[in-house]
Amino acid sequence: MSFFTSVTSRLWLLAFCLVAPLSANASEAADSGDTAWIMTSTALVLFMTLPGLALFYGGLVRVRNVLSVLMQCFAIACVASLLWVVVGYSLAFSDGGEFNRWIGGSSNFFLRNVTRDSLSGAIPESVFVMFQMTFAVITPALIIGAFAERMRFSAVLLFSAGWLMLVYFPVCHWVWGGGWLADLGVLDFAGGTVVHITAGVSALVAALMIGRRKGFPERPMPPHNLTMTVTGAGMLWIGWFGFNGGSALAANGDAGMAILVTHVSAATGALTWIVIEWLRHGRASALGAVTGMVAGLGSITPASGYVGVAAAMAIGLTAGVLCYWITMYMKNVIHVDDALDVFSVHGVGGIVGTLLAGLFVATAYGGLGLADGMTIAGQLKVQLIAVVATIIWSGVGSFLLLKLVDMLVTQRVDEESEVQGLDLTQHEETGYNL
Amino acid sequence: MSFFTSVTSRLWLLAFCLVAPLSANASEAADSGDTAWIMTSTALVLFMTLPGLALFYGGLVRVRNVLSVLMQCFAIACVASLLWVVVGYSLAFSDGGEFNRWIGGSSNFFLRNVTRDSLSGAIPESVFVMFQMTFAVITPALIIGAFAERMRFSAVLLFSAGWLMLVYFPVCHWVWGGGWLADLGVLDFAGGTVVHITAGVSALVAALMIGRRKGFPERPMPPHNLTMTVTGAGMLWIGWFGFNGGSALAANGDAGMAILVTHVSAATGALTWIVIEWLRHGRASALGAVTGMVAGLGSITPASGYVGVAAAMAIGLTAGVLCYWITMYMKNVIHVDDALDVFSVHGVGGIVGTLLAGLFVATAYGGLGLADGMTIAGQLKVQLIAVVATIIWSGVGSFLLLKLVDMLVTQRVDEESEVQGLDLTQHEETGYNL
Amino acid sequence: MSFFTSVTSRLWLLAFCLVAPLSANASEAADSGDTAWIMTSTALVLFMTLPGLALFYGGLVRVRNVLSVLMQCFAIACVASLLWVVVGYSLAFSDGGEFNRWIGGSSNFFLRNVTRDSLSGAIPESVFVMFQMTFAVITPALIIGAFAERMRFSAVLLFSAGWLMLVYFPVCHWVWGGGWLADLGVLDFAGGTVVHITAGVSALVAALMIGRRKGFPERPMPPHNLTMTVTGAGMLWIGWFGFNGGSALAANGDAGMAILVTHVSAATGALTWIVIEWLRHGRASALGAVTGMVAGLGSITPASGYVGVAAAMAIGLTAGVLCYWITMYMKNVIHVDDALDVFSVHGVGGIVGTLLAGLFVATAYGGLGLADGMTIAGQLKVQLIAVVATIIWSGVGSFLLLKLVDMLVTQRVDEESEVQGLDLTQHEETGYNL
Amino acid sequence: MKLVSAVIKPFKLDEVREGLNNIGIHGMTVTEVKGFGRQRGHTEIYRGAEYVVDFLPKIKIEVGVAEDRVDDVVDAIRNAADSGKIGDGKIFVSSLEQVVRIRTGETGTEAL
Amino acid sequence: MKLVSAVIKPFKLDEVREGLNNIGIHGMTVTEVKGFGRQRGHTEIYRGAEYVVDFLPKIKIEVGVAEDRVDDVVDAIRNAADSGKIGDGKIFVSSLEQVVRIRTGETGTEAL
Amino acid sequence: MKLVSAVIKPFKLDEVREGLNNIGIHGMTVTEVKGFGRQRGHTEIYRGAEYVVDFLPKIKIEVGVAEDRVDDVVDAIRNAADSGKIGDGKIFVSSLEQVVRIRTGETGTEAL
Ligand SMILES: Nc1ncnc2c1ncn2[C@@H]1O[C@H](COP(=O)(O)OP(=O)(O)O)[C@@H](O)[C@H]1O
Ligand SMILES: Nc1ncnc2c1ncn2[C@@H]1O[C@H](COP(=O)(O)OP(=O)(O)O)[C@@H](O)[C@H]1O
Ligand SMILES: Nc1ncnc2c1ncn2[C@@H]1O[C@H](COP(=O)(O)OP(=O)(O)O)[C@@H](O)[C@H]1O
Repeated sequence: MSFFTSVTSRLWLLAFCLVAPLSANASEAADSGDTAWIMTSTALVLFMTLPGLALFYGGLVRVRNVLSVLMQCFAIACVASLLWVVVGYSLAFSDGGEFNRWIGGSSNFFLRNVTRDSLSGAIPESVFVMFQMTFAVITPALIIGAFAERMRFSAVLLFSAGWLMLVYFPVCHWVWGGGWLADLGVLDFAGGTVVHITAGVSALVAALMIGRRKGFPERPMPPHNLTMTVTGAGMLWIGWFGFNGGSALAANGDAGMAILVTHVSAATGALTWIVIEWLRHGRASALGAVTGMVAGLGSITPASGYVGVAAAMAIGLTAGVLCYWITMYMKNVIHVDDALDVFSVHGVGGIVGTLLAGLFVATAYGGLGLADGMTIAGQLKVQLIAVVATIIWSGVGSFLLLKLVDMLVTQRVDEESEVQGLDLTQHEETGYNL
Repeated sequence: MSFFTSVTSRLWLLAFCLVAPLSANASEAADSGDTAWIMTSTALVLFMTLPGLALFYGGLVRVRNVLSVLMQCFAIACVASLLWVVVGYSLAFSDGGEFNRWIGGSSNFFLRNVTRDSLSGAIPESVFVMFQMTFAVITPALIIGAFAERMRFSAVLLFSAGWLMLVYFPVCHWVWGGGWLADLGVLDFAGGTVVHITAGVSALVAALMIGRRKGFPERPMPPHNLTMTVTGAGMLWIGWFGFNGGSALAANGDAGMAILVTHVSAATGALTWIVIEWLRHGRASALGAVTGMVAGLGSITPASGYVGVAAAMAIGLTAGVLCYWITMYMKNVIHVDDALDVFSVHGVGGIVGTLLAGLFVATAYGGLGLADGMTIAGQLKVQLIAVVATIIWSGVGSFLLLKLVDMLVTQRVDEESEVQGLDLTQHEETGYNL
Repeated sequence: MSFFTSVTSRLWLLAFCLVAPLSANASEAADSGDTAWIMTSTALVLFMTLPGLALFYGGLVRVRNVLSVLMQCFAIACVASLLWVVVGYSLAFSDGGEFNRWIGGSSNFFLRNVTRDSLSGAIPESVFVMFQMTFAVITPALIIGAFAERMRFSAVLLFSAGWLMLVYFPVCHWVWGGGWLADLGVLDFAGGTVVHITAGVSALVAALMIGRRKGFPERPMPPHNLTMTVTGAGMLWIGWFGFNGGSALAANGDAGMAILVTHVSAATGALTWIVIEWLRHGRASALGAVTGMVAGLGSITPASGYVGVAAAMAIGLTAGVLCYWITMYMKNVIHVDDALDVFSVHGVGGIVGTLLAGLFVATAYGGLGLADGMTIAGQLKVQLIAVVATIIWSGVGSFLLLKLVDMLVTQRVDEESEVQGLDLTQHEETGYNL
Repeated sequence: MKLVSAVIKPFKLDEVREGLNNIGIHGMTVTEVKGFGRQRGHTEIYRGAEYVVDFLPKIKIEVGVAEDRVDDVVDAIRNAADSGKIGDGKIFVSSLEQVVRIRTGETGTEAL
Repeated sequence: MKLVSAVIKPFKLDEVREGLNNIGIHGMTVTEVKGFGRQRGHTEIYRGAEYVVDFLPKIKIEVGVAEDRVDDVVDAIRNAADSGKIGDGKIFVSSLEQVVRIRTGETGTEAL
Repeated sequence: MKLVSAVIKPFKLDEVREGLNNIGIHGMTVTEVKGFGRQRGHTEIYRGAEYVVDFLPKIKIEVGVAEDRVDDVVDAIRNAADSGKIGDGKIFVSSLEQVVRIRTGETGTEAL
């Protein structure tokens, strides 16, 4: 299948899904296999957040903050879910009329048009809503790594809700909902821009605005439970099969290839990090391995539906090297306290992957093929525009939002609470009583 | 699809599944998509018990009893599985002849009629057997929360096996196997009566009969590992997609809607509990959030196939408020030591959800619609009958059974064993050697 | 369906999958339901290793080695995945020309022929590649239990990579890739020989060659975190649904029956171990229960597609008894320090199951039926040949490989590192900072 | 001043603390320790093999007290910690030369 | 020789260690303990019920020192551990009759 | 009576306990501690950055003994705990004024 037909069918599918609620009638039935796979993918992607990401992040903080991390992931999941149902799905995926380039409309607020029979392509629309919801859940949850161990719970919730409205729903619409980046023909299969760049850049802004943790960088702040982090990492890896494989919105060869390249990039990213540590320190750490894995996964995300196996290796390798290097630079040179390295891993990974997708999609590199009449240079330009636009929008949006949140509730806990830990001071609980 | 046709098709499906083993022939093939989804759902629901519920409960007890909880969940899973294969499936889902209103027959003991080719609706009967088995596994496992930290292992096993025979198989037959409650037209999509009320009420009876833990309520007994509990909570949430979504027995819009409302109710239940704690204590705890989530999930269970998104919010909200209030009342006012609040969360959630299903099924409330000729009041009456019957049967059954078990093996450990912990005294093991 | 048609269709399927990349054309489409199920199974089987097996094993070692176990599982997953893509899939599943009895060819190195459209039976070939990859991941990961707590990380990686080349890819080709054991008509549905015997026997050889841990058997080395082990056990159980159920390569009654008998054997194995401990020690331990479960699961693996429910009980029971007895014998009588009992559980389980598959496949025992013209005795002989050949090949191969690895990098850490623990000395990390 | 150090069974901690509170002692420091002694350890099962764990979890309580309160304190601990069973533990008394309250710099019995 | 034992707030450990290093004390042994005293415990929420946890995490530092360094050590600890808030902890000084360095067999102040 | 307190390397615990058993000492209390001293800590890697962890896990053993057994006990510990490497630890001896067995009320060397 040429790239053109694929993109066309994707656009048709999108178009279809936008009008489906109105036009669908009971005589057309969902494909049970596709539906089974997207429901499974939905479970897998939610599993990435609960408990995957929660454990991945939770293990990395000090013991007195572990529950705060779990709780933030959990509460964000709840808030994002309701927000998605009430307004988000409509803003992201419905027709925005004259503003459609920028944002969807209000016609599907409260999922007004989603019935048992409405379809979205070959799957029930309810399933499409749920699948996309899990992306809206994990994206703000990724950001909390930046301000871990020092942000007030109320501020986290306010910021996350506002961020979804201001950053996520619009960017999601631009890329997947028929907005201006979709019009330009941007390639973002499963969320290089929508998920990883938005989260990574916002994390960097948040880290800078909220300031360093007390004691950083003089005192090491070793992870309190790396077994928890590695457990979460395993869940993220498996869950990513749903993230990227589910983004095919069907159980077919596209989904299969997406999973295959996803897996290859993850393995390559992890081995890259292992090798770098081995060369530099004479030892390879488990945390390094799983960090490289996430870098590999984040980077392949936008490209996963378009590229071949060799490209996946190249992407995983590039991601491993760059994310390692930028993590070093951030933490040890310029001392930015993006506590759990959200920007260096997700932000950088998302940028790398989105750009490389524009290259490796070419059949010359084993990809699916460029759109009719598109050149590699042309596609790369589109990708670059998407990257830059997403960076600016996320950065500025997060900056303004954090200013507002700080005015409303004071975003940072006081010093004594930071010392005592967020678990006790924000949630009146203790992680372990062993 | 009107409610009537839905119920009819459900009944047909049931009827079909009862006779299928006899009539199915190889020329009719299972739908691969539906089959894929129900096998996935089976894995998801088993995952809810192992390790989901085991971790959820295990984290809540004191460190010296953590393995006893894991072991009880695990051993119950084994016993229930074999019992299901040997007699349970037959008693619940085969034709009971003249006693069919009360209990199924023995024709399918040892799954005698389940072949590679026999179908149950659009899925292989073996898959239907497995899917339903996972419900028979989790239901007795839910109950152990009531008598955690003080019941002898042998007594737990005896009770669980007896309970399946005496309470679960009959009630399952009444509601889903073509028994008298099915005849009345009760709505219980995925187990409000069959799972949550039976478990919750039996838990309450067990808590009262076995008595309070030594030290309760004077001394606080804080959870030993809330990270474990939150991990389990995430698994329960994801697993519930299989629980409720799988109960559609197909990969279609019904399953999709079931998952959507399930998710919304969970999120609403969690946020409700968070808000209540915030208002009352000025802090929201992670344990509170996940408890609210379980309340939301338990309540939507019977309604999940029938109601719309707004109803799901209403159900989650009601569940959050009521379960919170009743947990308070049980623990702090009347000092019933239902150790892990099985009744207050599952029992109450099941009752609330079963009743509200009768209301919100109405198209007026965005539901699937009442059965032909049925009024809301009529449906509510049927739901009430089901609730009351289930409460009485479970309560009395559990009472008698516990009397018997106590005579046979003494159900409670002696005081010194309770102090030393069940891990050492019942299993000769220690949870952690850090 | 008679056994003959089943085997034939399996062989056709195999044959088809071997030529598919060449002959498939876009007009034939994958079955979406089968594809959904095998992608799900892929996720489930990877989940068995990451984090399932990692946690199962990780909990059993002492606290100072926990990360080394997690890291080994993780790094092996990465190495095996890339090796599979680069050469493994081709060596196992492509046509080896004149050497085809022994090994596949190089035509599919780098998955050269795997396109978005190539099919493998009813599923996309990319999905078949991924599903089979997860088996190549878990098998070497199983082995690490033998030399846990004392092998250098570099040696583990070298050994695992070499082992895949020397043992796994050939044996996989013999049995599933159209090699000489397939020609003989061996029955190995999901990996009794390919996975469990190869891993178990190699583990035994490795344990003997690397020698006992310092302090064994004089000092007990109790598991540092049994909650972790039980968590991993739950994941293994659920994941095994994909392992055995996915091996049907379709979402149908075969898959359903495979899951059903898998589950029954697991439950029986666990209960068997529980009963034995109860009789011998007056107590049943959680570790015993999950060990019996793994024994039951390992044993049913080769038989899972062929046998009935009663046979599954027999297999689970036999496995439970034998594995218990041989674990005792190894650890307490001849003091072989196969640290996590890989041989006693997987090796013995795999042997038992492969042999019993030859018996219980007979319709007389409720099985699928023997191949046309095959007698029970004949089939048992084939099974025995497969068992013996696999034992010899794995044993000799592992022996030679370990000699080589030891020459290259010294496989065992020095005594002081062993005392300090592998986490610090191999990975410069600590599991917990609580 | 004296330092009274007691090794007791873990589940007696609450009672001992209450006992000390009752005689007006409100400060103490508690450590989780393992004890070896006459009390036999327990057995554990590990994949069917049984082994003996002979260190037992205990709690050590340290109380700095003025000379004239030592007997009261020892009695209070004994009364609360005694279960009549082997392994109930021991009380050790040693001399304290100086005590300083960090916050105020107070010394001696003032600081307790 | 004397044994200086100090119970301090956990987050003060690094500062105390630096303070001791600054006056030339490089050896010490640290234990995690729980303290009861005037400092009030915190509340925790458990499914909506609130309860008070009245043991607080503290760190105990033990330093064996020569007689003539005791005052320096006590001062160094005080200065570093003092946050001016209740619960800053206490320093206990007692007598040490002998110290042996296991590796060399050195005794007395040599062994410190 | 004396209290012999030894800080040793964790993996020497079993040998020390056996050493003490051999000279007839069967009671002791053990605490997990962290030691700072001349022994250098280890490095750990954290996302590529290396940092030094300078507190090391150690075990503290406390044995109350009659005056005349002190030297035996010190020797037994030394012999068992000595690995000849830096960080093997130290033994501290101090005076015990009283010992009480909680269960029986026995005091003095009777109570040990
Ligand atoms: N000589 C000793 N020095 C230090 N602690 C001791 C000594 N003997 C016993 N203990 C501590 O006292 C605890 C109880 O001692 P044990 O001999 O078991 O019983 P009892 O206190 O009834 O005599 C032991 O577990 C140990 O912690
Ligand atoms: N009498 C005592 N004996 C031993 N330790 C004590 C005593 N009193 C207090 N402590 C320890 O000192 C810590 C601080 O004491 P506290 O009374 O809370 O505040 P402050 O040190 O400001 O007087 C306590 O948590 C406890 O560990
Ligand atoms: N002055 C001291 N006071 C208390 N404990 C000490 C002191 N010096 C050392 N220690 C303890 O003894 C341990 C070993 O000391 P170190 O100087 O590392 O080696 P060595 O014992 O060989 O001299 C330390 O880790 C610490 O726990």
